Parts: sequence; C-alpha cells; structure tokens
Amino acid sequence: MTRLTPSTKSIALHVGVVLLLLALNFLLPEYHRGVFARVLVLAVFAMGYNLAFGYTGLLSLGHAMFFAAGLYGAGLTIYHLEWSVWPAFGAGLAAGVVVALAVGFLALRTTGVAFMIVTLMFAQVFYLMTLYFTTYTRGEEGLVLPQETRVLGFPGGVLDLSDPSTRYLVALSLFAIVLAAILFLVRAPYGRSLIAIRENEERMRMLGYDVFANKLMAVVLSGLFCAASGAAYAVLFGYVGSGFAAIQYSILPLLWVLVGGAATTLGPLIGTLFMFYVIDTASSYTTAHLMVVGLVLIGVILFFPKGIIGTVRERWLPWLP
Amino acid sequence: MAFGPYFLLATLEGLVTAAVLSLIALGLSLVFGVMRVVNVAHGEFYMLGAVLAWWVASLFGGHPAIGFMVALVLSPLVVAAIAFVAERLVLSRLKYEPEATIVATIGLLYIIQQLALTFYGPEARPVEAPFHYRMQLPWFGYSAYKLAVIGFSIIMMLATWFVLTRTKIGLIMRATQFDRETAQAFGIPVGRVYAGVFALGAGLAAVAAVLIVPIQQAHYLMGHDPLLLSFIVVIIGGLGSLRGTVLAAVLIGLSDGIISMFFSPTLAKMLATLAVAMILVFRPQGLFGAAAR
Amino acid sequence: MTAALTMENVDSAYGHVQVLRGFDLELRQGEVLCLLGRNGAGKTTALKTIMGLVPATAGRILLGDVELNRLAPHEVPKAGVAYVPQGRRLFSELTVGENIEIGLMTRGKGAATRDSVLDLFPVLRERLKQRSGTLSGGEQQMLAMARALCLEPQVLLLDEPTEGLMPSMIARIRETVAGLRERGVSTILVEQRVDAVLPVADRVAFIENGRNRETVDVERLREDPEMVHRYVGVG
Amino acid sequence: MAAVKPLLETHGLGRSFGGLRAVDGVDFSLPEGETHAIIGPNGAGKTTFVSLICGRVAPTDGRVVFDGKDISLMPAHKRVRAGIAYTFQITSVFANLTAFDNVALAVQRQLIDDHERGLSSRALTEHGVDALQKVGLGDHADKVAGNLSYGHQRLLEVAMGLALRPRLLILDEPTQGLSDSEIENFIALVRQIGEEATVLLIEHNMDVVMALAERITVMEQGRILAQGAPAEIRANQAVQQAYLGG
Repeated sequence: MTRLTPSTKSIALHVGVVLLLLALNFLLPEYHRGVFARVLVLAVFAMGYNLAFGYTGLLSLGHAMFFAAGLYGAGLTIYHLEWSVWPAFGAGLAAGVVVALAVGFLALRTTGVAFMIVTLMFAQVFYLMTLYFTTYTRGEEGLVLPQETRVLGFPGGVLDLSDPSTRYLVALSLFAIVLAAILFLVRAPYGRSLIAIRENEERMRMLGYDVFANKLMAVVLSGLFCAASGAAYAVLFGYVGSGFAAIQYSILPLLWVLVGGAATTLGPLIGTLFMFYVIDTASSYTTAHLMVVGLVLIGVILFFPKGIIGTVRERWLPWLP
Repeated sequence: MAFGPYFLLATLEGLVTAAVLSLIALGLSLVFGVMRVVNVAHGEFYMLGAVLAWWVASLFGGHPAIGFMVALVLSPLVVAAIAFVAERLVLSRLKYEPEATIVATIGLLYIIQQLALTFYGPEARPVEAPFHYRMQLPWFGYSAYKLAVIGFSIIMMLATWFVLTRTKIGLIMRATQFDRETAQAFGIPVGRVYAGVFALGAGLAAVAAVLIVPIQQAHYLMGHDPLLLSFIVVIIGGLGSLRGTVLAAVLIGLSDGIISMFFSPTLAKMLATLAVAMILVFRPQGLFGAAAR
Repeated sequence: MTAALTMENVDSAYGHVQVLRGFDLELRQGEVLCLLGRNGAGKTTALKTIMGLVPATAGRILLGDVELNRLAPHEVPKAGVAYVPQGRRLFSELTVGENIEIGLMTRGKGAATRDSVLDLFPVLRERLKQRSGTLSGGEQQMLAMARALCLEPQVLLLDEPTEGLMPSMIARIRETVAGLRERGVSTILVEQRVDAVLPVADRVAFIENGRNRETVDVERLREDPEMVHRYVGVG
Repeated sequence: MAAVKPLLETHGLGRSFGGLRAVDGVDFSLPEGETHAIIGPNGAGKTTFVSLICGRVAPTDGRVVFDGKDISLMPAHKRVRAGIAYTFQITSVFANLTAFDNVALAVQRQLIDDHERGLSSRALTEHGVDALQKVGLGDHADKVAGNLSYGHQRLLEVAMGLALRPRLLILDEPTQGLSDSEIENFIALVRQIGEEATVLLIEHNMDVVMALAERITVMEQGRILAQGAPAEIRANQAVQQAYLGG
C-alpha cells in the first residue's frame, strides 16, 4: 500500500467528518439532534468568521451584522413579502454581500485596533437599525415565521423545514457545502495569499499583490458565509430577532473560532460544539454561563492561543488544513 | 415654559452627563494612551463601582452622607485593586499584544458582569444622595446634588491633571507613555507602571459610578452605554489626548441632552455611532487630536 | 588595571536574528573604549545587550561582581550603568527639566547632582521649561548626556553621540567625555567614523559581524591606518 | 562604447521627512544587465532611495522612469508586476509557511500575469522548486520557513525575489547578520543572478561590494557623492573622507 499524501488524508478526514455527522442524525436522541442542528448552522457562521479572522488576520468585532443581514434578509422577505424559502435565502445572501462590501470598503482603510472598533461600531449601527425600524422587525421581541412558510420547494416535492430530521439534514448539507468551499479555498493559491497577508502585508505588496483588493474579497466571502448561516437560521428555526445583531453575536464566533482553532477548517465546528456543551453542562449546575464564556476566553488566549485543532495540528498532525 | 428654560434644563442635564462621561473616558484614555491597550471591560469597572457603592452605602445607617462618603473612597479603591490584579494576572502575560488584550478584556467583561448578576442580582437599586437640597432657579428647581457632581468631576479632573503634570508619578507615567524602552533604561519598572495605570483608569470609572448612583440606579448591565459613549469620546477627542477627551465629553454630553429632546434616542445613537465610525475611518487621529507623531 | 565591565562570550538576538555571536569585551576602569565598525556590525546591539534591552541568550555580562544579564532591564541602570541611546531618544514631549528629573530619579540622586550636571551644560539651565523636542540637535545631545550623568554612573554607554552634529558641538561632546574620564567614569563609545574616535579613545575594539575582532590601543591605530580600512573603510 | 539603454532612471528624485531631506534631487541611471552597488554611511538615504524606486515610499519631487515609462505614480504592487523586485533589509519571509509556500506566493503572482502558461498547479510546483534550487534550498522545500537558519531565511528571501522573474532585483543589505561562510556563498549566488537580471545592491560589507559590483554609487546626506568602477571609488578622496572622517 502506498503512503497517503497529506492532501488525500485531509480530504478523507473531511469526508469522514461529514459522514459521521450524517450518521448522527439517526443515532442521536431528539434533544441532542436539535442541539447539533443548531451547532451545524452556527458553525457555518464561525467558519465564515474564521475566513476573515483566522486566515486573513482581520479581527472583526462586528460580524453579527453579516449574520443578521442574512437572518433579516431571509426573514423579512418571508414575513412581509411572502417570498418562498429559496428566493428568501437568496435575499439573505445578497444582503450579506452588500453589507460586507460596504463595510469592508470603509473598514479596511483602517488596521489593527481601529479596525476592531470600526467594525464594532458599524455592527452597533446595524443593531440599532433593527431596533429603530421596529414596525418591520419588532425589535427585541422579533418575528416568528409561521410554519407553513418554512417549506423548501424542489422539482420533486417539498421539504418541511420544521421537521427535526429534515432540519438536521438541511443544516448538515449547508455545513458540508461551506466546509468543502473553505477547504477548496484555503488549499487554492488564493487561500495561501490570504494567510500570507495575515503574516506580512508589506511583504505581499512587494510581491506584487493588491492587498486591499484581496482583503476586501476575503471580507465579502466571509460576509457571504455568515449571511448563509443567518438566512439558514431564520428558515430552519423560524425566529428572527434583533438579539442576533447584538454585540454578543459578534463575540461568540470569535470565541468559537479561538476555542476550536483559528485558521483551521474544522476548528470552527469543534469550537462551536464544545462551547455549546460546556455552557449546556454549566447551566445545569449554575446559571452563571456568562462566567464560563469569560473564563474560557481568558483561559484560551492565555494558555491555548492556538485552540483545540490548532494545538492538535502543532503537536501531532501537521498536515491538518 | 418657554424655550429658554427648556434649553437651560437640557444644558444642565447635558453637563451632568458630560461630567461623569469625562471621568469614565479619561480612565479609558489613560489606559489607551500609556499602555496602548483597548480595555473593553472598562464599562464593567464602572458598573462594579456602582454596585459596590450600593453595597457599602447599605452597610451604614444614619445620615445618607456617611454611607455615600465611605463608598466614594472605598469603592474606587476596591475596583482599582481588582483591575491591578487582573492586569498582573492576565494582560501582562499577554505582552500587551493588542488583539489578545481585547479578547482578554472581553472575557473580563463577561466575568465581572456575571459576578455582579450572581451576587448583586438583576434588580436596579438606588443609593440615597448625600443631600437633597434643591436650588431654586427663576423657572424651576434643580437638584444641588447634580451641580455638586459637576463640581466634583471638575475637581477630580484637575487632580488627575495635577498628578500627571506636576508629580513624580505623573512624570514616570508620561515617560513610559512616550518611550517605553528608554524609560526602562532609566530604571522605570514599566510593568508596575502599567498595572498602576490600569488600576487608575478603572478607579476613575468607579468614581464616576459612585457619583451617578444617586441619580441613576445601580444595575448589572449599566456598563454598556458608558463604554460605547466613552469610546466615542476618546475617539473624537483623539486617542490618548487628555484635553481632547474632556472637550469631546462636553460636546457629547451636551449634544446627547439636547439632541434627545428633538430626536428619538435610538436614532440619535445610531447617527452618532455612524459618525464616529466614519471619523475613525477618515480621520483616525480624532477631531481634536494632532496628526500622528 | 581592573575591569569596570566585561562581556564574556555573549550571544544576543532580536527574535530570530542573532546579532552578537560569542561577543567578548573588557572595559577597563576609567578608560574610553570605542567600538568601531560598519553599520549592522552589532555595535548598538552590544550596548542594548548590556542594558538588558536586548536579552543575552548566552554568556555573562559583569559589572564588578554584579551579573547584569541576570537583572531585569530596569535594574541595570540602578546598578550604575547609564545609557545615551542613538538618536538621543529624549522624552521629547517632556521639558528639559523633566528629562533631567527622570535621570535623577533612577538612582535617587538629588539637587547636588543636578547642579553639578547643569554646570557641565550651562545652556540647559536656561531652558529647563522648554519642551525638549524643540531643542537644537546639539542641545538635545547635551541633554541626553546630562540625563544619563544624573545617574552618577560608573559606566557610561554612548551610542554615536556626534551623529549629525556641527563640528563645534562635536568638540564640546569630546571635551565632556574627556572630562568624565578625569572623574573616573569608564565609557564605551560607539562610532562609525575614525575621526570621531581618535581624539578621545584610549582603546578601540573593531566589531564585525557580531564579534569583537580585536581590541587595540589607539596609538597602534595611529601607526597603522590600514587597520582601519580593513574594518570600516571603502577598500 | 555602445550606448546601452538604461533600464532605470531617476530625475531629480527627492523625498523629505519633516524638515529632513532624506533623498535630495538624485539623478541616477542604471543600464540593463549591470550589477550596481549603493554604499554610504548610516543615514545617507540609501534605503529611502531604493524605496522610492520600488514604490514603498512616495517621492516629494522628481520622477522614476523604468524601461522608458514614467512609473512615479504607480502603486508598489504594480511596479513589482512591471518587473521591479525588492528584498527586505530585515528578513521578512512568511515564518509560518513552508519554504515552498513562500516562493509559491511569488510564483503564483507571476503566473497570474503570464497568460501563456496560466496558473496551473504543475507550473506552480515547477517554478517554485526551480527558484528554491537556484538558491540551494531545494532540500528544504517542506520545512517551515521560521525554523530555517537565519542564513537560509535570507536565501529564501532572495528565492522569492527571483521567482518574480524580475528585470531589476533590489537587494537591501542582503548579507547583514550572515556568518562569514554564508557570505561567501551569497556572493556566488548574486554573481549568478547578475548574469540574467539587473541587480541593485545596498551593502555595507565592502568585501561583498568589491566582489560583485560593476559600478558603485556612493551616497551621502541624500545626494550622490561619487559614482564609478570599484577601483575609482577606492581611490576617491572624497569617499575616503565620508567613510573615515577627516
């Protein structure tokens, strides 16, 4: 038998992870299947965030606005315009791309700390907008999408997205598509360019790269993935509220990615899953789940700055993408 | 009432906001100026100051002024001590790397908030003002305590300015700010200076909080808005500039009071935040700040 | 003669980049030792390594019995080593008086020291309230030296003190260095140009590629100018 | 003597920082194919001068002409694509990437512009390995750049410059921090590069300069003090003064 190359190994691993998740649909008890469905959708959010933060080195504190753009893009068109799920999902993606393009174009003129604060503020503006236009969004209280609107039409029939098994499989499909896209992206020359920009912008400029254009592309792609997560969340779980645009939802993907491992393809999933269960477990002993978030943030940044998968990669499996 | 009195009332309220905001923003600005650290947990130190003030004041019976005065001394000291420990245990180990410190202070924010929720609870509680005298103006009566807050803030500000420019400690802080390496070459223990500055910044926020609790109640979520506002103040005033910070605080405090008379507060916040983001994008040195050194 | 300061087989590095490689140096009591070498040879790094500003990764640095490489960077000046960095590095937003004040604080010196230092540079006395960044180049160099002398150091490290100065000012600086030698201060002087060295130095160490190639008496240099060419010249 | 068309010219090129004239009205011309060294004391404006050429710093006055075209207003990344490669004074390889990925970054950029070949993974590997072999790092392709020795990192830096297939390669103090034996190898490498490309070299080590340069420019206080063949420079009195003082 010939030795497996790193590239076949990593593709095999990713296919394996998706197959395992598929199997879990039939193995997991009802409650945990629900948690996993939610984790899969939010892991897409984390993967989108990871593209900007992990791979390109853009520490944004405003990614909630991209998630919320997808959420509201899909939710409002379904609720007010009575669009069906496919075009509404498309509207969510479009909203995410437009917001990412505008914010990226402005915020990327700054770097470092200024970039963090600028993205934080743009996201705050977006959040306040969801409160200001209460007539359409119902603010904090939010909109509940009626069950009959949450059906996915196919040439051969329809899928009821509120059915737990369907919901899980749709969430997994989205996750698998985005995972494949990210895996392809980071192994392609473009991914290498992004990592290099993170490492040393000036050097990249002197290798002939238009750094701004490359970073803008990264923000737009990141925004697209986050919006996909948001739009999927709206149609799968049927709730759209301004809480998802608040600052916590900019911090959470950062936390998930840091815990799982920045600039790793599987880190976002692992981090999201881990934090969901940590908070879940902690909640059964204490109500202090914010404390857990805080302690994990500090602990990770102090002792495991590379996160779970990052540490595994460093110690044992250097071929992990 | 005619427009004039309304305007005067709005101005007075604006000045109270500005006074408290200057103190909070001054703390944030000091920490950023000397250490180049963006302290996202700053609002929580403010909240902690308020909660501790309520707790201290509730221990004392008798005249409300006694509890208040003790709180005014004790609460900032405790908050400063907590900040000092956090700096030594966490920030210093991160070597003040900007992104890591932001993440760590976000963590700190959650921890402090949760501690307050757990031990203090979700209720909003007032602290009684040390005195209740109302000044009778020609059109309306106005709380003398609020005027005292303005006065005390000015005193605190002058005291900070005095410490910074006229004392040895201030000199050491400024030297560290301008050139960390050369400061070390002259025997200045930069690490300890940083911890001190971080504690001082948190202490100033706590002083502001003690002053505000007789006007607004203490609540575990009260740190959010001041954090955002003091960010805005520091950015408009120019990062790390003392004079700019005070000017910007007055501007924001006054306009906040006056604008919210005419616009919805949400819209006002929205536009202000957007404006500040644009300032950071197109004029990162702030409106009053000099060009980057 | 006893040594005021010795460096034994010192390595030091900025991150990945090793600059000093097995660096040896002996500064004798009361002498002016000049480090001569091209850009990037490691002269400035040698001074920064003594100050602890660049960590020594191997070897020892001794000031008398005190092992400087074991001290925290801020303790080195307290042990009696004063440093005048390249480009002066004044606290330029602070006044002349405040810069001097910081020098006095380092080792807890008082008004007597301050007066004797200001006697050396009377022009500074007239400008105590002026912001130091607004001084002329020569005055800034004097202030940088005055600030260092406020430590009453046993060992003084001077990094290119004559860089960018007018000839008259260069002469002043040299006089000062010579005057300090009379008072028993041992000085390490970094220079790139020989003409700046010959009038003041007792010995010269040629630094190349992170090593001290050889240390010679300044007379030897006068007799054998070819030696200079080998290490710093264009030939 | 046949007139060789200059590859690079500067006309009255200048740059001020605050009140300081770092580069002061420099007229400079570099014929295609030459290996040229710029020397001068600290603070003479050498790095600023080449930074103006490669676009890292914008000029306050004057023009830069490359291959007959005025590139004074062209952003740095476009100048690189026009054929000017710059290797940094302080080593700046991508420490967390492998040696191969480092050169691949340069190769892929170059291949995107090379429409005949296009960006195929075969061409990418071929060119990348080729560039590494040229500098003698062929065996280190899979090593993480940050774990290479400092000397090898400098070589990698040069390999990245070569992979851009530049017409003009600017080397800013390439031997700084190298050991003596590494410097020997380096001289051989640059000599080899000089057969294909025009090389502009800032260097303090005179052994290196004398071994490599066909012509030398001496800068002092932002201006050109002297220019000529190595022997002329060595004999030049003004240059001696600038270096040794007088």
